[in-house]
Amino acid sequence: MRLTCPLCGDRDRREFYYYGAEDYLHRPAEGAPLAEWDNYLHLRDNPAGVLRDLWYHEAGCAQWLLVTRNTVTHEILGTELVAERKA
Amino acid sequence: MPELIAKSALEGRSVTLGNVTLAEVAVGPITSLAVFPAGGKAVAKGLKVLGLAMPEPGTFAEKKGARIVWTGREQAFLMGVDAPPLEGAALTDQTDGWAVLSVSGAGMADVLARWVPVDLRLAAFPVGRVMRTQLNHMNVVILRIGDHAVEIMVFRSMARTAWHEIETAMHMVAARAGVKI
Amino acid sequence: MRYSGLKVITEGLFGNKGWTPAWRDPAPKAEYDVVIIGGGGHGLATAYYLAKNHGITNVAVLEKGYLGGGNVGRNTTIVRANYMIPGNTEFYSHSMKLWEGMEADLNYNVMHSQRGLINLFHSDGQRDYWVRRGNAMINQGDDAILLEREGVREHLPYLDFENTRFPIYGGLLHPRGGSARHDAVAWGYARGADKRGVDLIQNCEVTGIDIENGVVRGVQTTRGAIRAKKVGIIVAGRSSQVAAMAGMRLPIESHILQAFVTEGLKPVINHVVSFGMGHFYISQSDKGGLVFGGDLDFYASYAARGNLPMVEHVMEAGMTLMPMIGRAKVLRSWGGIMDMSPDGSPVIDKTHVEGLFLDCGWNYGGFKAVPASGWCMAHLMATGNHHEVAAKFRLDRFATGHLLDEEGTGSQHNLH
Amino acid sequence: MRIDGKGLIDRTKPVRFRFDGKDYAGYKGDTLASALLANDVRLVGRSFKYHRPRGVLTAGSEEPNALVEVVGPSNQTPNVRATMQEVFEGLVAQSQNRLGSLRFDLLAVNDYLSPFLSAGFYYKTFMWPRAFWEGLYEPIIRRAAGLGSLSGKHDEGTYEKAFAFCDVLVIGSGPSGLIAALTAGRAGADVILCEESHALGGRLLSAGGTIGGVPAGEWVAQVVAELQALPNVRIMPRTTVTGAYDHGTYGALERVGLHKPARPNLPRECFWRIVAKHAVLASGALERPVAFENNDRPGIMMASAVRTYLNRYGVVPGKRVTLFANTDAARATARELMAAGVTVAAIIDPRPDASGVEECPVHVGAEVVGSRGRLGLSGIQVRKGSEVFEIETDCLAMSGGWNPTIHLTCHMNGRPRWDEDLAAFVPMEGAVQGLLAVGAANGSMSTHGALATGHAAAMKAVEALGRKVSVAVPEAEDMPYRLKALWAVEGKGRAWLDFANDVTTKDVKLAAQEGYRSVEHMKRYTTQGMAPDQGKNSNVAALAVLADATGRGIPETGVTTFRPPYVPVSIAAMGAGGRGEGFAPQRFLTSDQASRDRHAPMIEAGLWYRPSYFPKPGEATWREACDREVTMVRQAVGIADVSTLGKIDIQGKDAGRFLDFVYTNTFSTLPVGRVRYGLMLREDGLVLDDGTSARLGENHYLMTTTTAAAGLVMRHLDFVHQAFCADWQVRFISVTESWAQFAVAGPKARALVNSFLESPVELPFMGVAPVRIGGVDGRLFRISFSGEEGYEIAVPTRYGEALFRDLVARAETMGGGPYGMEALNVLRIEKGFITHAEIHGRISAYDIGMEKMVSAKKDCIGKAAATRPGLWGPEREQLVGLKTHAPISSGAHLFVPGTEVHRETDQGYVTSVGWSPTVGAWLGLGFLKDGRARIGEKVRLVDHLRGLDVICEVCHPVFHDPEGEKLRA
Repeated sequence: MRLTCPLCGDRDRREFYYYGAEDYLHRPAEGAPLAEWDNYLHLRDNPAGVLRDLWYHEAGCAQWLLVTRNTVTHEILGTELVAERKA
Repeated sequence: MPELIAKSALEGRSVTLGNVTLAEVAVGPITSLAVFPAGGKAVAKGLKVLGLAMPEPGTFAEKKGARIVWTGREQAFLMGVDAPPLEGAALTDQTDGWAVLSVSGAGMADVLARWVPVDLRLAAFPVGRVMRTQLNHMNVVILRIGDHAVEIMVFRSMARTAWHEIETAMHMVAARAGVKI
Repeated sequence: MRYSGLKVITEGLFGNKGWTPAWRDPAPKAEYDVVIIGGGGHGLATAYYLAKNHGITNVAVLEKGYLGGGNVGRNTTIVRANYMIPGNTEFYSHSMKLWEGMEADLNYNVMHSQRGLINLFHSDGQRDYWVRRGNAMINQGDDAILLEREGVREHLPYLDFENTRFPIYGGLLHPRGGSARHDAVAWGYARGADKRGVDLIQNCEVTGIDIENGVVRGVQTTRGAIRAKKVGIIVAGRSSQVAAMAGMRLPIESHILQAFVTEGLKPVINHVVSFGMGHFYISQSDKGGLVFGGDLDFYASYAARGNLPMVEHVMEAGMTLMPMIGRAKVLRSWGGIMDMSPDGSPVIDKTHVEGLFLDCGWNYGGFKAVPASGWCMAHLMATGNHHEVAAKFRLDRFATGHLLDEEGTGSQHNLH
Repeated sequence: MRIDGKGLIDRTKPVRFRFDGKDYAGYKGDTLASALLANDVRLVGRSFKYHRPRGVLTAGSEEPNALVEVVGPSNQTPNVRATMQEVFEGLVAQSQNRLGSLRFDLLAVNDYLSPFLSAGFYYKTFMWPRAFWEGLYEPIIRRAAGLGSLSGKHDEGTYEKAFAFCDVLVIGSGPSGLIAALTAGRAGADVILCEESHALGGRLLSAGGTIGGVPAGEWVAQVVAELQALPNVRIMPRTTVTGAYDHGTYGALERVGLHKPARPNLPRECFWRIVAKHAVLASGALERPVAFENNDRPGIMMASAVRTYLNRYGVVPGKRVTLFANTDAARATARELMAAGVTVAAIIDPRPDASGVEECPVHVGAEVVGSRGRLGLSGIQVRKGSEVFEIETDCLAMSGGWNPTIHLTCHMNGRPRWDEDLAAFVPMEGAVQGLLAVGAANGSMSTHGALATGHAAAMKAVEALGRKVSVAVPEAEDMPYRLKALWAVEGKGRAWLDFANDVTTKDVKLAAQEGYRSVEHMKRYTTQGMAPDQGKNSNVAALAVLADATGRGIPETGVTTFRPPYVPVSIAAMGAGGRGEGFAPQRFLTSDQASRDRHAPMIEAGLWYRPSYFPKPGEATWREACDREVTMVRQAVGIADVSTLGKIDIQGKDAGRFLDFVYTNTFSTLPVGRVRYGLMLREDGLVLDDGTSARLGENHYLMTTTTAAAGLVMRHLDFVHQAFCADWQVRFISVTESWAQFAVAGPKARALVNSFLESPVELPFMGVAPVRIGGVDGRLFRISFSGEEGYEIAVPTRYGEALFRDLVARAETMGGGPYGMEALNVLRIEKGFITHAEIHGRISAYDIGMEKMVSAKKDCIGKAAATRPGLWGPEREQLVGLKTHAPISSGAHLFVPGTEVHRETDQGYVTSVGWSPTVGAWLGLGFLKDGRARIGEKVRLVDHLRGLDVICEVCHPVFHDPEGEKLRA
């Protein structure tokens, strides 16, 4: 499996650490009810299909990537830097 | 008053096997420049005295013994010279954090292909390019300094392992050279 | 038909003509008391115990592929009861007891073999952890023996005690741990359930769950609508998709776990051995293949196949721990889809929909749990009450913080 | 028997080798199989279950029968395909899976018991009495099962792994592969051409014919010469592509040194990870056997294998050969044998409309229905219409048609397509992104078809790469491929499908009869296709038999999944580099040699090596050294290397704000020159790590992490920064490796420190200051992990060793010295300081009594989730100290004295213990339900594993200097 790091280019999966779905980017505001935190930390759509998820280029540039990919075919549809993400 | 003797990680050793040479090299001071948001202009100004600029991702540049190496998003290592006074960036001394190994010779790419999971063909990784990647299970910075030469920066504490891995690969590549297909 | 050695001989003498199908191939009825979605190990065991323990036999198991085609047929077959945290210990202890009576109960030889499991440790800190765990096992009534380095050497002389990167300090021996023939477990439960009247319906995919006013009414399938008073979702890696049909978002992320088997070899490994520095566990099957595995591929996936980095990591771990296996050749690798939960422990619970039940979150420890999971899920579906050994497997425990985190790795799904 | 004038072996280079203790001669270029056949050795193995005599079936890696052990000077390799093992001078091989000799295998009794050993018999018996399974039945089954043997000795062989990258990967070097490589190579693309065999040419080496008007062998030589001359083409012989993985990654196994005597540093095998933009699958096709009664005797072989042995090795496996085949192509084998002067007794062709004209008897519309010969074929029974007759023969060449070698196209879950004309599965196009199957692998069976499709696929790749080339497709044979599907001949006896696992047509039918009708059920119930050949020779036929038995067509019956690897790969090859210390990098402290000089046992701490203790003459146990070192620190001064702690340099106007966000407590208010203890949570509210952070300047902090969590914390900080506050004015970088840092602890610490500073400093407790030591800039922290007055002194790493030696020497003049991990651990337990033994991932701030450190004034990572009700209250186990006078242990559990010991009464557990020479008691830290409310009570500590049962006093966790007077002195 290979991922294209926006900074480093095409790299082997072994250079990356995987965190989980992009849900982790949508941190509830301070004081949000616990149900929102449950949603944030635990509950997942877990699609069999297109998923946006978080990968860390640990052996490379130490950037977190937001990857759009298909969990059934493993097709990679796009990668962007978390720090410079659009949405 | 103690007398503090400086020691490099591998005490400058070197070895040649077949057509590949492995050596620990001294590269002088290393300073990390991490540009703050909106700090780019000030950094550019500060680097101008050295005739250098922040490098594009995956590249390095050299000028009069000073080398500036891209190492990450909005980050570079200034090597070989002390950092000039600089606004707009966090400067952190990294001199002691790294051991630098030079691997050179016609079989260099064959040796590194035993451990490095990236495309080292000259067209994909030409002279003047740098990458952060792995050497077996160690994180490294690799600079392409010649068609058949690289410098590999590895965490100092792991220098012995890095040396061992590369030397082992050199032995295996050399043993193969005697193999007829 | 009752299986026995005598039966094998008499059938053999008459050309094996008399063997009858292990289960029927019924068409789905319009209505059942209970519909189980998922014909894997847990689903089949649930159906079996609904019939056997609770007399509920008007049951259908709906399987979109073939029976036992999920993780029960693609795992490393390890059976153990070596948990540490209350909530888990009693459950796996119960499961072990069911394993120990399984062959007699099912009249099917699942080749459960208590050859002993040794979990190795490689530092003082790891020893302390395993001692805590071993004591928890004994407090639960199960067995554990602490082996120091020389004790490990007596059991496993072929390990690399001299050269390895992380020296072997010792191990925790769980004598009742072992392995079983995975397919046979699914088939044994299937045959037992079928015999008691359960309809096992293969090639029948559930496409919708019918809910009226918060009460489950049945399911839609590729073979038509089926009404049901109660529905159990027991679909492991597919839990999120099926639960979504009932409007639920689960605390589950699906991941790939690979496993490996070598060509057949004469016996060399008699235990189940688990490495403590990096995931690697191995045993030898009765056919002679070394069966081993490691960690997840670590990225969410439904592909049921893996990639090389984890393959290589597992092999490297094998080589540092027991280099005598170097010349064994890997014959086949495969991947299963694991329903990873945020604390590494499962869910056996009711849902917000009346009559709809959920059994999921087995991470990659579902095989050994098959009997107790079936037992407890059947209990819950039949009585409406949580079985005492599965009382803590609640769906809301992540929200409330009543966690069962054996590994202490936190809420990140893939770290368990 | 060797035939003069045939074959590609080098007859000038004879080679001696040994099989089952007997010496034989072969030639360079022989495989073990060809050399044994040349020596008329037909019996080479025993089957898996019935221990039937078996001979060579094929000439390739798909061989199911001729599996042997190759015995080297130091170790042996089981399950080696004799058809792939090249002979070399001194090769020693032996047969396997036998009890007694190969000719008189005692386990052959199983063959007579076969009626009782039908598919799945073991699921139905051996259940009573229960203890007999593990005690009796299973050991017998295990001993009988298995194939070859591992020696049980460490594999000391050399193995390697490597990466390669290319534009076009060509898999296979038959006609389609060669033309594909030539096309892409001439276009200037970077090409890797992998060939499983040692010689390039594929089927062209085994067959005659012409290409472009020249003999096929000559064409191969020309193309290979051109490819070798192209700098952009890398030819990899002896390399099998074993797996297709995501995004153009392929696994490949190269047999580097297996065809010659072992040589130092020469790898036996290399496992390649090849990344290709495009791939051409030119893997050819595998000929399939026909199931008939007793079709497994030595001497019954694949027709193509007989042809290969003749043309490539100059060997005929018999004196009177017969052919049983359902295609025209297979006839070539018979014709070439006759041309070489070998007697062909008959051709049996089941197709009623096949040609009856050959230079030997032809039985059209006939079938082979049986065979005889105990250890080797001596005759066959042929049925034509209602007539059955015998033919004497010692070699039957059979062919049931061909199966395209599509395995790699299925490795990513691609399902193959059934082709009715070929009666075979062909690849689904696009099953593996970037890979095109060509030639026979894609069902183009003629040489012309192979060349044309190989060329076309390469052209596609060339165009996609933006290159141009013109290569003409040479003329070649373009015979249509006609066959009548024939899977199994009707008959009563046992007809083998899976030779390797002893699965017969009866087994498959029995599976169907018993309801195991899904192809996966049939496979798993009968073990069909699960042997070393993974069903390469038998899966399709077994499927056809199952389809027939269940009244379905083959496409509806489905197909089992091909999974990697294509051929078995040794664990040592895929695990190359992992042996011994290679499994993980080793990290060494600058003080490493100095510690070893003092005979300190070095222990692993994560990847680091740290000294356990520093033994003195006369000390018999580690405890004596540890007690001495603890007392030394408490009474004088001790030195410890603490460089392994993670160090992160954090700068910027928002640095304080950032720390406030990642720590529970506040750092933005920390004065410059001061240090503060910080607690870090995971977002789920449980403790991630702890450590101190120092404020070095207005916008400059230095964070320390524990050794264990250094990498974890860095990743966490990167995430928090990049995900939530990328626009803040903060930057950070690890400086763990940049500084060597030493703890100086004890009542004499200050005197020692001031003895080497250029100008002595007076630091308050939790202070930090820049210092100069011997002309070097360093940092001095006044912090303590021992409870004594303590300093940590940091210098650039290059000076670490010198400073450590100097500090130890100074300490020794003051009654002190170095101390190791054991003493460090006792010191911190005495002081109630926690480590990851306590903060083990299930622990909240509340559990360790630090809930007040979670600032109410600000948000921080983990703050919200930490408020979940399950993480609070008297049911939680809380950190306490334990004290007693008998030895205690970590991992023990805690109970109320006088109560029964079981899960329900469990009150907690112990995380750290040590004998405290300071307190004069055994001390422990542990977690106890509602522990803070129970201080002063007694608990019963039980460690079943070590046989301990001790009453302890529950204490506040800080035993030593609870007021902190020594720290602040």
